Amino acid sequence: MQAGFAMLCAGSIRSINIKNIMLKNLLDACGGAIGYWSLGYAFAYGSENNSFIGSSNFFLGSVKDYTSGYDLAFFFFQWAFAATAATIVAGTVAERCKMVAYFVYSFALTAFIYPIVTRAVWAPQGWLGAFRTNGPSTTWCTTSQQEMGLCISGSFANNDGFYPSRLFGPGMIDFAGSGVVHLTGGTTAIVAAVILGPRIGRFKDEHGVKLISPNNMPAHSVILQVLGTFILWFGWYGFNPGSTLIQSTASSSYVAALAAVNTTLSAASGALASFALRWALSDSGLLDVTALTNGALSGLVAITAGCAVVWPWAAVVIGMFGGFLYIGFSNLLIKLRIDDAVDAIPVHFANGIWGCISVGLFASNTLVKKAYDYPTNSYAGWFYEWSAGCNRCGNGSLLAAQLVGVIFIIGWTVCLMTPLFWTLNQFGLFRVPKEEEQVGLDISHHGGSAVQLTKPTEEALAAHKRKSSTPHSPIPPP
Amino acid sequence: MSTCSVADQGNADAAINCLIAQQVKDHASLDTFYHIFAAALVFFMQAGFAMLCAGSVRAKNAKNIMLKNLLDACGAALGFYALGWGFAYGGADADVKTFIGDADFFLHQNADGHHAFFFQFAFAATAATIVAGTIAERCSMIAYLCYSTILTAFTYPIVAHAIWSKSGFLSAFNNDPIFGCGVVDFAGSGVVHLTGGMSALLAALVLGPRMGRFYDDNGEILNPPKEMPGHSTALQMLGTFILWTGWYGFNPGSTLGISYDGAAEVASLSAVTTTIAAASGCVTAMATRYFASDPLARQYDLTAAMNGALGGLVGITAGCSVVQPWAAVPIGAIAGLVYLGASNLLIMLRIDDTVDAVPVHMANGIWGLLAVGLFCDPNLKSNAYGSKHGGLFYGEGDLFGAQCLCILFICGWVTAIMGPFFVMLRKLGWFRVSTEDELVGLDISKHGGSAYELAQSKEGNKQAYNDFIKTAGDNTI
Amino acid sequence: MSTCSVADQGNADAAINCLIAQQVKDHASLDTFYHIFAAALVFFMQAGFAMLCAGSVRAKNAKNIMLKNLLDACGAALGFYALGWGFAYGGADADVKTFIGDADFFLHQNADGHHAFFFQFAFAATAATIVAGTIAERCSMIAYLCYSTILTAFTYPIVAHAIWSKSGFLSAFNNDPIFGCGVVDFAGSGVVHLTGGMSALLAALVLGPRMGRFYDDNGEILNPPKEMPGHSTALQMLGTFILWTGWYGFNPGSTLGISYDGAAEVASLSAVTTTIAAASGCVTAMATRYFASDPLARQYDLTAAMNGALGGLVGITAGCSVVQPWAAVPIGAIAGLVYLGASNLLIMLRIDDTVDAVPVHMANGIWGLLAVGLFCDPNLKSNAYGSKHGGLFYGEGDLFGAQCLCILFICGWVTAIMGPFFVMLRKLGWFRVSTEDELVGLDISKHGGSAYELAQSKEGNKQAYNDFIKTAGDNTI
Repeated sequence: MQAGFAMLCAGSIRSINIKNIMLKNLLDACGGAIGYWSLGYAFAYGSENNSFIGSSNFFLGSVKDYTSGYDLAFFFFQWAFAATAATIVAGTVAERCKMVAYFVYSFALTAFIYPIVTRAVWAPQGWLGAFRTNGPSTTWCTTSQQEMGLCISGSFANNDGFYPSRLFGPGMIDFAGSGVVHLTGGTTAIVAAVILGPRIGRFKDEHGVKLISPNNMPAHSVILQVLGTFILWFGWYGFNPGSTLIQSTASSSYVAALAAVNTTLSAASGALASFALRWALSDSGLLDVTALTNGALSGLVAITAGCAVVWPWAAVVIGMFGGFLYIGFSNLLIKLRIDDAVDAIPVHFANGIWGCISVGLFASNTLVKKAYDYPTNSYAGWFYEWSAGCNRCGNGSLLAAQLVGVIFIIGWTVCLMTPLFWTLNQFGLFRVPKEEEQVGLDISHHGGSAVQLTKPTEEALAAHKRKSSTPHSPIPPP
Repeated sequence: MSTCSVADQGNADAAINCLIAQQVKDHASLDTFYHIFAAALVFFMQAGFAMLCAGSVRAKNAKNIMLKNLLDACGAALGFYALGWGFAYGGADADVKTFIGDADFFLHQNADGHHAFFFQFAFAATAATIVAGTIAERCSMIAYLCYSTILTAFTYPIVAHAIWSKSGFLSAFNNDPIFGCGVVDFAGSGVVHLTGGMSALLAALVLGPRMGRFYDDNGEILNPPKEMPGHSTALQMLGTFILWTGWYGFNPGSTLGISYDGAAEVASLSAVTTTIAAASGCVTAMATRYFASDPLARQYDLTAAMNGALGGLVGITAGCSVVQPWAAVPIGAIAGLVYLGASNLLIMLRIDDTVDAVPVHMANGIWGLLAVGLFCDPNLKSNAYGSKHGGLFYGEGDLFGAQCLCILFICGWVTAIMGPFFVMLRKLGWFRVSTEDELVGLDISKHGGSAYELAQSKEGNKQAYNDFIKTAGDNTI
Repeated sequence: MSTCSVADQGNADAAINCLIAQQVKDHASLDTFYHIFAAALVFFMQAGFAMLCAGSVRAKNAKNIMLKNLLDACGAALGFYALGWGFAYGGADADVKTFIGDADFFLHQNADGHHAFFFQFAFAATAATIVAGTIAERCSMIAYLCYSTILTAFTYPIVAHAIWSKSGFLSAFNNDPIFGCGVVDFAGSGVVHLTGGMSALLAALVLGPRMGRFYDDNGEILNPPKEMPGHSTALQMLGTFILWTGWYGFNPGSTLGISYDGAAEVASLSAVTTTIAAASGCVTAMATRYFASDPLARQYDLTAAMNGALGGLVGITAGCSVVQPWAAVPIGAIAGLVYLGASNLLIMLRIDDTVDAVPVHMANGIWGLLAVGLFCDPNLKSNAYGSKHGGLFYGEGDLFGAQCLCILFICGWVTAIMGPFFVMLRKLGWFRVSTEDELVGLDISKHGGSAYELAQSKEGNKQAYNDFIKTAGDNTI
């Protein structure tokens, strides 16, 4: 997927900054590997019984004997996710962010901020997630809450396999990371975009006067965008079905297959929905490729949280709404004059939120049981509770857990990223000087333009023609 | 994960039965994994087709073709989910023969077969996308949407049902297969490529050539026809390699599992024959084109090499699991020649195929089916299909007959459905973009601008550059 | 699928034996699947090399280099199928030592090992393709075809035989390995990359630099040499990422199976060390280049970053399964420095390497083999190879000796075969294209036109555009 992001970003920006954006993409894969290996993995999955942060296995230190390779494979898989979260931001701040700021932020993200989110949602010790198994099993509900079905008391729950310490009973379900990966990355992107400000000439003209209609800065290669989209879509089949983590029980293979189907359907409906909406909204019947590619990505992000716990029909609905949401949020950003070079915020931030919430609405109790081994007739999405499809669903408890998760992720990321970016900005380390921005970062930082289409010289053509001039020579005229 | 133990189960027999049950589950898991892996690779072929098409069209239509490629993946997903899967595989039963499936629409009853749906969807999307290249640069978007929905939701599923469903009347999986052997189309030379290629041919016939390709402005025949080379060979090459890689999901993946007896051998053999046929096709097509070119200015033709490799891949798709590795060499080599011949034939007939999809997919789809009837090794067929039938070269004719029947059926069925449909589109005036749009290029007329924005304002940029040079001395970081 | 049960088999013992037999088959299935999966990823590296090379050459030679990339995949498939596989792995026997395999040509006897062939073919194709980049923009097609056939059909198989076959005289899989430990080249820093890189160096030496690179028109030495930057950084970056992805088939896949005891751990460790080494190589190379550049105009050099990552990947390839994750950091970091050093050295020696393949593959191939001799952890070697031997840092010297011997053997063997061969090609005048062809670019002289057709006829287009604007009011869809 790194290749996908690199191509998508490269295709979406102006041709004067291609080298720069691609270098950033390569570097965050590298920085992510080192940051996550040295610190991040330990913070996220260290074995202590601390629900907020782990503190062991730095530098993979405790897997020396390799009696089980699963640890290492797990690290490898998690690294790929961390790098994805980091790379989301690259597109948004493209064409104007300094390299050093990029280093600092991507290390901070993979080494600390992202791991804390992962621990909360995905680690067995985490306080937020559905995997929590070894937290304190105290009964923290009041009797009246129990009667209302908002939570389940300890003794009753343990017999039935419930884990009362999970948040509101079900815990937050984020199967492959709409929240953990995309919302974290998307929130970082929005903070960065606000502090960094728009590109020169995007919303204001040379004299600082607001432009009535913002200046479009068109993508330099739609082909690279589409290539990037297809590679990302392909990579998502590792992202979503792969998140079953162990492909060896009958239900996990079922879950993986379902995840693959839902991923496909949601991407397709997201793409068509946003494409159709953009077409309907435009005066001239514009058939916009970017709406189609970003719509597909929106559908993918939106289904990421719920791919294992919703039925295919719900995937179509989720994707479609994701596509609409993308168009709406993209227009909103322009209204607010927040400049997002590749529309990463509508795709990852808005649909990250939607993905988390959609689980709270559409999750089926049957599938939650299969994917998370909850007891039969347990928690389900709000629509299922509403239709009384299960007899002990927790009155919106899953939806509530999802909302808490969304708020936590946004809050945590904003709280840490804002001071970081603000400090960078104060010290002048965040944004490149005006001259460099206007000339393009490829010339100012990377020794020349990324594309060199110089033709052979006239003399060379003439010499060649002399040599091979024959009656039927297929040489085109110079 | 296993919880079987003598202590838990009480006695040894019970533990053994528990282990056996676990093993069955393990097989299901492994097969599902294999399906997902193969389907993801096949899906990746969409990226390959997109790059190949993008590189093969002129720069002014690049956005348009990319849009079509992405749209048909989306359309195929929804169409195949809603109807196609049900028509193709719904209610399959090896004891009866039906023309069309009639159950499991919207994946309604499909509690355990999501992986199979996912794999088949990737195939349906491939069939749909083949046409995009042929009619590039002149087909309207609305016609494209209509056609790709019809193809994935109805035309293709009927073909898949006939040949791959247990209830299909040509199927080798039926209990009473046709001619006693049924049709051998392992990974879909016929089902996928011939169906897609035949549709492409019909579309090209009805749609007519691009302006200026065979006729000049006054309608006079151009001799020779005007070449309209693609705008980026790098993208074509990337597409070719992605397709080749994806084919390792397409062919070996068509064992539909890896755990049952013999599946692993069949899958390995498929991978090897696939490789060899592609290589032979590439070398043959390039060498033939080289020696056929003007002796004074011999040209190594990249397009021939790439399409030769793809032709070889299409040609081996039907037989990859039932022919010996040596047979992959002639199959691939002839596929390369078939591609060249068909490509020249199309030009002679003045049928305009922008990316040569008809020679690659249709002509070689036919050749692939025939090749099985010639080269099929009875022992290998027994491994892959459970019953022995050989090709003509092994002295048996039944299979060859079944393959010919299959070709006739696919061509006939696709023509019967898609032919009138395309003619109708044309009568309605929906099929082709306006002359002005075509000349200026679809990117500008339909998509708000060119696919590339390489030309910066020269003046502005020069000014910015000079400013930059002036201040560059003070720069750090 | 399983047919074992206590009832069917009559008694518990029979049922257990049946289960065990089934389990063996299951393992074979799983391993086959793993092979196919890894080989498909490795094959995908062909696309990576094609894109990297295409982006690194000047636009006027893009078609040429990509055709070479496609052809060597095809040549490798046919050459390795016909001869190479037999020379490398035919008739392997751990009790004897032979110099060359002598069985199983044309996959003759290879009834059950098709997956192994498929995997090894992908490796051979990689070795062949390394050279394409170095000699780009000036090597003739015929020379390229000859050389890539020789390399995959003979030179490379002998190296693979020596180090990876059970009968190889350097092999760690022989029952009486050299120095008691044999050479540890897990996934081929030596076998694949050093072989390819050494061939590239020899070819570059014999072929000479591109015109105008080190000497001006009058044969005077240029100082500094003329930079000939690649024409598309986007393609280079795409290639780099595809290669990195493919490496996850290359390194973890070299366990050659996932079901046997310890294979899963070894494969996981390989994936982790691969990642860390690539990242370290990239960061080190870029940072060093940055701090070595003119302080007033510091440049972040993309090429250094990309080749640093590739250098790190090559460097870890030999030892990915036998070093601790921490050791991957110095291995990768030093690989980044080795790349920079070798690249500068080549320029000083006026050896022209278009895509820096020699520093990346040859220099780091050597470093990869040496690194195993330094950092090899005895316990991890025991996991991967079944016997304990440590590197110098663990106080043992045998392995280091074996690694040095291996380097000498590969360099010597490749030089002995390829050196005279290249000199002969040069004497025959077949090696290099004519001066005119080189100057005008090979795309126009050999391939009928440029790889890109972005410039439309301005006049015609403007006319069409005006027409379009006039009628645009009437447009629908």
